[in-house]
Amino acid sequence: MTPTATWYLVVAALLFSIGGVGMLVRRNVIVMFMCVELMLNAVNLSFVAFSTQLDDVGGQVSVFFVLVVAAAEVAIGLALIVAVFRRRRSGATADDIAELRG
Amino acid sequence: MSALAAARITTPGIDWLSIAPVAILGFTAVAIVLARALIRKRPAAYPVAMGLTVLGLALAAVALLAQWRRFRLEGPYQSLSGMVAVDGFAAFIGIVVVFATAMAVLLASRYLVRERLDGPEYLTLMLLSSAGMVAMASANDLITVFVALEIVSIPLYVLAAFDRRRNASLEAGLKYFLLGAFASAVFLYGVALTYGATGSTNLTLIGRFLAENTLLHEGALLAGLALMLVGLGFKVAAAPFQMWTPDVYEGAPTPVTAFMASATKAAAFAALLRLLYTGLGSSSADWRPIVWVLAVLSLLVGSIGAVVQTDVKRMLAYSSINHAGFILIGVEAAGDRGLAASLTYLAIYAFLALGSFAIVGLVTGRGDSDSALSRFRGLTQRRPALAYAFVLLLLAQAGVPLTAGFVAKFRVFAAAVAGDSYLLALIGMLTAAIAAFVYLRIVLTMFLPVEEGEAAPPAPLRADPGTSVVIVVACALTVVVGVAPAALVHVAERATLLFRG
Amino acid sequence: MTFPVLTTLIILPLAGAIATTLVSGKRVESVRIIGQITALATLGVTLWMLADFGTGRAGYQFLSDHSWSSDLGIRWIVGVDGISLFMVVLNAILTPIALLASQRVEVRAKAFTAWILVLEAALMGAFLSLDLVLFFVFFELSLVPMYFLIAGWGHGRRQYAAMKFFIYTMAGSAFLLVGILTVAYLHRDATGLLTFDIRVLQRWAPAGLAPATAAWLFAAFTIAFAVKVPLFPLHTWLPDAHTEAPTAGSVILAGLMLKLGTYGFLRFVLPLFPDPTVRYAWVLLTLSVIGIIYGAIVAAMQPDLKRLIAYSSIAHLGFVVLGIFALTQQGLDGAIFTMLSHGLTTGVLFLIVGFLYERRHTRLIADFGGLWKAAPVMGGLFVMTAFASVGLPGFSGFVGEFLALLGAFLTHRWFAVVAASGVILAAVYLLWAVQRVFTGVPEGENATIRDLSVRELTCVVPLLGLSLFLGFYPRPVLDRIGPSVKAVVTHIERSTGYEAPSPSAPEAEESPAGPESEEAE
Amino acid sequence: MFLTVLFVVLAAIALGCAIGVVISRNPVHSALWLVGTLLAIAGFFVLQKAYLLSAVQVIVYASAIVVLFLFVIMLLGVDREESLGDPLRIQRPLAIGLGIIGFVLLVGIMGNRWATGAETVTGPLRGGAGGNVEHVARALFTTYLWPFELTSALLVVGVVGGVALARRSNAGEEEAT
Amino acid sequence: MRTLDLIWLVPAFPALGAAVLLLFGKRIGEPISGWIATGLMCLSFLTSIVMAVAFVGLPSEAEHRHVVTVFDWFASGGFEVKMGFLADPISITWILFVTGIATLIHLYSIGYMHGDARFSRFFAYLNLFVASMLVLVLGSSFLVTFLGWEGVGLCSYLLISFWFERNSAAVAGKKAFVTTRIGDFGFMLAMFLIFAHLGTLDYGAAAEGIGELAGGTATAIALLLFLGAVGKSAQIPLHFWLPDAMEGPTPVSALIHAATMVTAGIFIVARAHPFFEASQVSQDVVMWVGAITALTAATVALVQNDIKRVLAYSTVSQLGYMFLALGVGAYGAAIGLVVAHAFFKAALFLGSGTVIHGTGENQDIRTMGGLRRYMPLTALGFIVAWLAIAGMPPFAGFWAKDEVLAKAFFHGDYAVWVIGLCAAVLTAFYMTRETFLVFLGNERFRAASHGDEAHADHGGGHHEISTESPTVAYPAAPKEPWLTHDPHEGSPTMIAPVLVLAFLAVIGGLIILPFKGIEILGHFLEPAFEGVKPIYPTSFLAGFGLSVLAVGLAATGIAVAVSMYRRGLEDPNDDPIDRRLGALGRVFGNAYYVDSTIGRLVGGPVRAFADWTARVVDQGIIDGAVNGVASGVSAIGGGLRRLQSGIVRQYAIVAFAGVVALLVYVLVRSL
Repeated sequence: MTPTATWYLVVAALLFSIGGVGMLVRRNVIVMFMCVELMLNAVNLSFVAFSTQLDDVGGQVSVFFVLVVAAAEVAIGLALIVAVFRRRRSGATADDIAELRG
Repeated sequence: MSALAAARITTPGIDWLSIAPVAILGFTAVAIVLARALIRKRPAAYPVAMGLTVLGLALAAVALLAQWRRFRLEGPYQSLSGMVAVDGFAAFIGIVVVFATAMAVLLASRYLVRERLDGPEYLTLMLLSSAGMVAMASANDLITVFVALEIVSIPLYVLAAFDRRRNASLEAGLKYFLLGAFASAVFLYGVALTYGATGSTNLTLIGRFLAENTLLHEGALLAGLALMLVGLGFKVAAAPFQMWTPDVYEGAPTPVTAFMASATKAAAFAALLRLLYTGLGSSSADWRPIVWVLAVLSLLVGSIGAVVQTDVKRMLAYSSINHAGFILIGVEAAGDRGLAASLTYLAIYAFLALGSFAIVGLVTGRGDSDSALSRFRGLTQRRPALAYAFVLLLLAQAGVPLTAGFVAKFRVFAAAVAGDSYLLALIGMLTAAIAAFVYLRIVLTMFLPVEEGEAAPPAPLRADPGTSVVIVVACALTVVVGVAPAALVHVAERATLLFRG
Repeated sequence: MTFPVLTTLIILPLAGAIATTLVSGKRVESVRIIGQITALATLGVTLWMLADFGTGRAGYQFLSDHSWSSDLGIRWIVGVDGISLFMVVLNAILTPIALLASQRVEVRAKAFTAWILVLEAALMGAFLSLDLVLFFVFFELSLVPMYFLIAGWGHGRRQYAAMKFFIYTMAGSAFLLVGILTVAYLHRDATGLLTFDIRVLQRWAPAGLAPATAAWLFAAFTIAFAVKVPLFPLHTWLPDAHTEAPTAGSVILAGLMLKLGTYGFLRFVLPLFPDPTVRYAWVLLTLSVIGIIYGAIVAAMQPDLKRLIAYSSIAHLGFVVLGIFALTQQGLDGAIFTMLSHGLTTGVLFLIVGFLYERRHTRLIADFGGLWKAAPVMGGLFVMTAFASVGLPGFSGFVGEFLALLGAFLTHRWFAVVAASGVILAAVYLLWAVQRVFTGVPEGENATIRDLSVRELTCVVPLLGLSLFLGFYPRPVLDRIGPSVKAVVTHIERSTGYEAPSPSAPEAEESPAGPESEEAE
Repeated sequence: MFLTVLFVVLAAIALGCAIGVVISRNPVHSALWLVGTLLAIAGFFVLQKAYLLSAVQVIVYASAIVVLFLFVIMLLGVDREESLGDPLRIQRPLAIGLGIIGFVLLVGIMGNRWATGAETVTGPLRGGAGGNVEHVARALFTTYLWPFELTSALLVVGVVGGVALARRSNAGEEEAT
Repeated sequence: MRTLDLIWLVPAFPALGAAVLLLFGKRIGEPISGWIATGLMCLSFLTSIVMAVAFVGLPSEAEHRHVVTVFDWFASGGFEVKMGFLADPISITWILFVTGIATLIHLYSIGYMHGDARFSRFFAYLNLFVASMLVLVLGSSFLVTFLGWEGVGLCSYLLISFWFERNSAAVAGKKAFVTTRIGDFGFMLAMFLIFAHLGTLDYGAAAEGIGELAGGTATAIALLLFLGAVGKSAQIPLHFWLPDAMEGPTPVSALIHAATMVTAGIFIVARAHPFFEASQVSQDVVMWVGAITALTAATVALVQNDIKRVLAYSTVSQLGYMFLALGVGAYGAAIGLVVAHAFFKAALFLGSGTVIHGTGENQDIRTMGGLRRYMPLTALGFIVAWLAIAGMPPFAGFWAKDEVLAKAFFHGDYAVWVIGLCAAVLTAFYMTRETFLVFLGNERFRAASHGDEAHADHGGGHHEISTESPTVAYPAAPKEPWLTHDPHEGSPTMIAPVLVLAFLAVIGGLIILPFKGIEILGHFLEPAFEGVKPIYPTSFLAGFGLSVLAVGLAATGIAVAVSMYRRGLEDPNDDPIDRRLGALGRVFGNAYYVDSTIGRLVGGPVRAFADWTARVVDQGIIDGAVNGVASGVSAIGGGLRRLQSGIVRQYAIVAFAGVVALLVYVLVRSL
């Protein structure tokens, strides 16, 4: 019994779900963002699994782009978080950023 | 490999024209960064950046027109190993995007100075975002779409938060970012599943694969499709992925909001349309119900949600959701007619939104913080021209005949009916009536005189040249397209014909 | 090419409206003069058209047909026939009168004048369009000026009323647009030609549409027009809109805009969907009869004079719908005639109420009393108009209502019987109103009220005179309506198994021993 | 068999650490858990012979990105522990419920037929000349040239955006100087 | 061109007068406008005579009907109506007495309306009224008749509420119009039926087609037309407007009651008699309604104290006779009574008008008495008319009424005949009562104390404003007499018409003598009622016996009344008849409570229902539903707004839920 692509994909799906749930239940913005990274990693895992299964290089190349995008996103995202929270009391959560509503 | 080989044979190296618009915009952005770095005197940097921006946009427009000319003669084609589709659709959306960008830049021209924001960086980000949009319109590969989507989105996160002195702006940026990242991840997962289901990320190849093979188990494909729709639905502000829209539209600097409503919507819809029509055209029976539901939800949420709002920017945000629903009606029609209808709608909504937000920006005034409905009270008396321009744009958004808005809606409904989606068209019309309530509420407020003894709302700003141009152009287009829709409709029709060739 | 007289009728008021906006807002007099000249010029062109109109011909006249947007299949087709002719004429007559009656509008007189002219243009367009989309364009467009007239120059709860008016009718027309598109695209699917030309579609639709489809489309069109008419129970926007509208707005709203609904039935519903029309006529007849009785009952209890007249409009329009769905020559003739006549008489009623409001700043019946003594001319004219509105022979109202009832009686006897009792009720509520407002001894402000001025008389007298003239000599109108109506009836007969009764041949049938015999005994 | 065991172990690490990310009350701990997941995924890559990606994963993700995270956490001092309860009462059960349903749905939809696509559309992964690196590189610079070029724009965005956001001084103050 | 082609001139003259006076009346002013109206009326009368002569002069073999088409009125499909006038015996008879009496009433009005603020307007209305009536009788089709029919209704409204400052007058006018409108409803339906079955509304053409009608249809048409007639002619159950119509100026009462409006019902039944002939049921209905009305109205008249009200109920009663005759099929007798009644009732009304005028607007007979000394000529006219209406030979009333009763008897309708006789007795009684209380007996009109002269001025515009309903409650004590000077006789223009009419009431009988060979009217009318089975007395003796019986009974009625009112009233508050009748008197006095019941119904449940419809149904339910939709939308909007909490995680969960929902769809789809 060797792990087939499906195994990886199921793990990826689970990882994606965990990331998604984490995004919904956490209030710390940085942790929420980490959860997004979890989701992206689940995607990467899926890409690679598909790539192996289909014997196609496209999947692996895609992972590169995901990585690059993730890096850019992290850079901007964290900059944004810094900009937002710099002036707030420490311990402010995502729920506190709710002036715009209704 | 064969595609690449073919490309090498017909045009050795890279077909520069196909990527010229994106390249021009991107290089302009880089040029601004360089200029910013090289010019010592800070105040001088802004005019230079502005000049470069205008130049870049003009060149991009020229390049897009050149594209248009070329494939009108030679037919649509693909380049860069099938990553870029050079066709009427891309050029049409590209022109809309460049136009919207130019307008948004005009809106911002004075705004940046007024709000003492960093002009060159703002312009750089806007140009980059715009470049991403143009790339997205012509992207023929899901990975390219994804990358372009991020090029579009990431600058927008920053732009939304650009006015860092205002918490609202920062909050808008953060919210947009968090939800955007979330949506991107979902979209990407959809791409991955689609890749697994079809073996490729290239839309043409996906389409070919699906046309040639009958999938016994299309679950993966459908799941991928659904997740991609979520991601793009988020970008176009379709319900139930619209939640960010009112907050972000309200909090972001008004020119950015205008840009998001007009250009981003167009680009995201371009990606959505190309995905659905090129890649999954053959399985329209699968995605039409999804789009149907998204359309209905957007229509309802957009119109009903706006009813209880008291802030004009929020109202327009909800109306933007409503408009997304209308465009989705065209998408749902699944055919050339639907495509043309969506394109027409996007083009028309672009200038309606730009004009509307331009006016809101003036009324909101310095600081860009308070766009409450009460500020519009008595505007017809204080600033009749401004008020009547807004009336025109609002009526157009409501779909009153002889304005561009009617043409847009008519086109979409015609497509829906031609595609037998009668109920959808009907729901659309009914929500248009609800939405009309919202627009008319604004109109009424403007007509409501300020009672004596009552504190008059702060006076709107004097219209600067840039904003004036935007308003005048928007109003002119509203009337011209409304009265003589033939030209625009015809071009959209042509763009559709030049879609797959 | 001949002179495009109908296009001129649409463009001319629009041009006038633009011209007024170019004048400085402070020069109110010039604005008024420009507005009035435009309206009169339009009237002139209309009368010229009327004189040139070929009596006895059924088809469209003065046609002009140009492509507007070929990709969308929309064409600029305008033409006039007996069905639309008098609506156009009425529009041309009421607009200058509405302007004249609004001389006292001082606030933003420029915009007011412009909106009235835009309204005239839109209504002209709606009545003249032979392209479904073009019709829809004008149908919807007419909402805008009316909306602004109500919201800008209305009374009391004008914002609410204007909004209700706009949204309600817009929701109604949602069905219309979808219906229009469906017909056109089904036609395209069947023939390959995308067109909204009513002349083409009405040749195809009766046989080309599947029965169920036709029924749905019939429903869609009907809802839209029923809101506009308005038919019970879709009527509640009307009293609010009327009550809060400025006088000119009320006059045009009642005189013309409501007629868009009934006109829509005549022009589009009957020719396009003859089969469902015949099959479901009873639904509309029922609603119209309810409207007649209900409108009258509710009108009687209104404390506000303008509201009372508004409800009376519901009753009158009920007669129109009754006549239309009688599907007989007499019924349709009567319906069209009533459309014209209601425009004249209700116009006068609204005008006089408006003049009253200008004097007393109230419309509540309870605030008035004895005005006939204080202002004999006004009182006399109002009473006279009330009788015209009640449907007294000798006034135009009678001709229309009688024919409508007669037509309905021929095909749907019991509907007509019930509807005819509306004639009694009309007398009750109008005369009761007259009693409370005009009779008795005037007290307080009522005693010193001014009688009608020459300007006001100029507004009122032509309409009433016309009503009287047409009451005694309706032939000129009926002769022009007749052929077109006949064509419609024949069209329905040809497309369905329906046969309009021709009562000249005595028929032997079961004897209807009416319930009236009980009354007589 | 060895591969299976390895897979199970890596899966356990990846998922366990992922759960750790979600449930750690301290963001620093979350970041450390994240590293665990990232490394496990790098392991998965190795298992599937995606050696280049595995290396990139470790370098870019596990080191650069996580360090960035930690840096920001420290900078902002948001390393305070989150309270246990959720002020939005239905949020947590709903989220978990939706997450589970979502996962079940995904698995239910795909079953064991996830990859139904055509094989080797872009290019082969195995065989041919060169190893994994060459295959990937070749695809990257031919087929995926355009998105590759586009990423440059992304990087510019990252730079400009970062600068625009993070610069402490405002434009207004600049004008003053 | 034949003379009869000019018959349209008959209504044209008064119509012209109406138009001129309406437009320029104010400028022309008193008294010229009155003279213009009277002159034109007189012209119309003269034209009528010319027409009558021309008509009689028609060769005997010629058809006795002549239609003049003025213009085409209606044309819609197969429905065509011409504005045409029909000259035939019926219409000629009518126009003669209508124009004649109207001329006299016009003349009278010049004096009566002297000083009224709206003098010219009054004459305009009068002219219009007569013109409408003439159109009604001359119309060549049902629809033209209907035009006049409604015109009469309009004018009755205008004239009854002429003094609209008085609320009671305004209410009475409205009541008259609305009530008769109920009849018009029947008329309209009848026209629809006729057109639906015969394809025409022309009298001639319709009459020809009657044979083909099913019996039921003919009955329906006849009964619907009769409903119209009941409304116009104030028969039970639509009689209650007529007594209230007394609110109008007295000449109007004379005009409405005597000559015009109320006879319209008789006219239409006579005109449409083929329909009635075709349906026995309808004839019976007509007969019984007439008989019952004749009796009940007479009982009500017994105890009325208003000089005009007595006459009003008497009119209703007399009209009942006429319908009785029509129902029996004695059209000639009915028309004879119409003519005779026109003369004496006009005389009575004008006389009473003079009395009212001369006693300072007093209308209560209990506070009159002995007036013959002050207004002898009027008294003479009134007394002659009284004898006529009471059925004393040889006055016109006798001949006419006797003829009606005889026809009923010989037709075999004995029950009806008995009712008629009873009514005759009562008529004799109450008319005698009125005459004695007004002109004979003691003087009761003088004010107890001097000083209050306010009421004694002349002319219009001084009428009291009262808000009470015109219906007079019974029993009600008379107002204190207020006259401080002697009553005076009317002006010559007022006296002359009364005397002329009285004279006509005397000699009018000549044209309706029931003797073979000299029954002028009957003979004249014959061609119009071709095909109607004539009713002949079984023997001369039987006829004579009946007449004797009738006269005897009438004389008894007179005698009883004389015995009661010989000396007038000792105390105005104590009328012997009230004492004798007791509770019955209250029933009579309140007109069987019909009016008050209807009033209470309309004021109570009907109004409550209408109010409920307007408030609850319309505003509450229907408009409530509309506003409910609006507030429903707002409520949903509010819900969306709450959902839009500003918290990112919540936004994300909505999106996530969307994702899950889509996956559900995918699962279902891919199964």
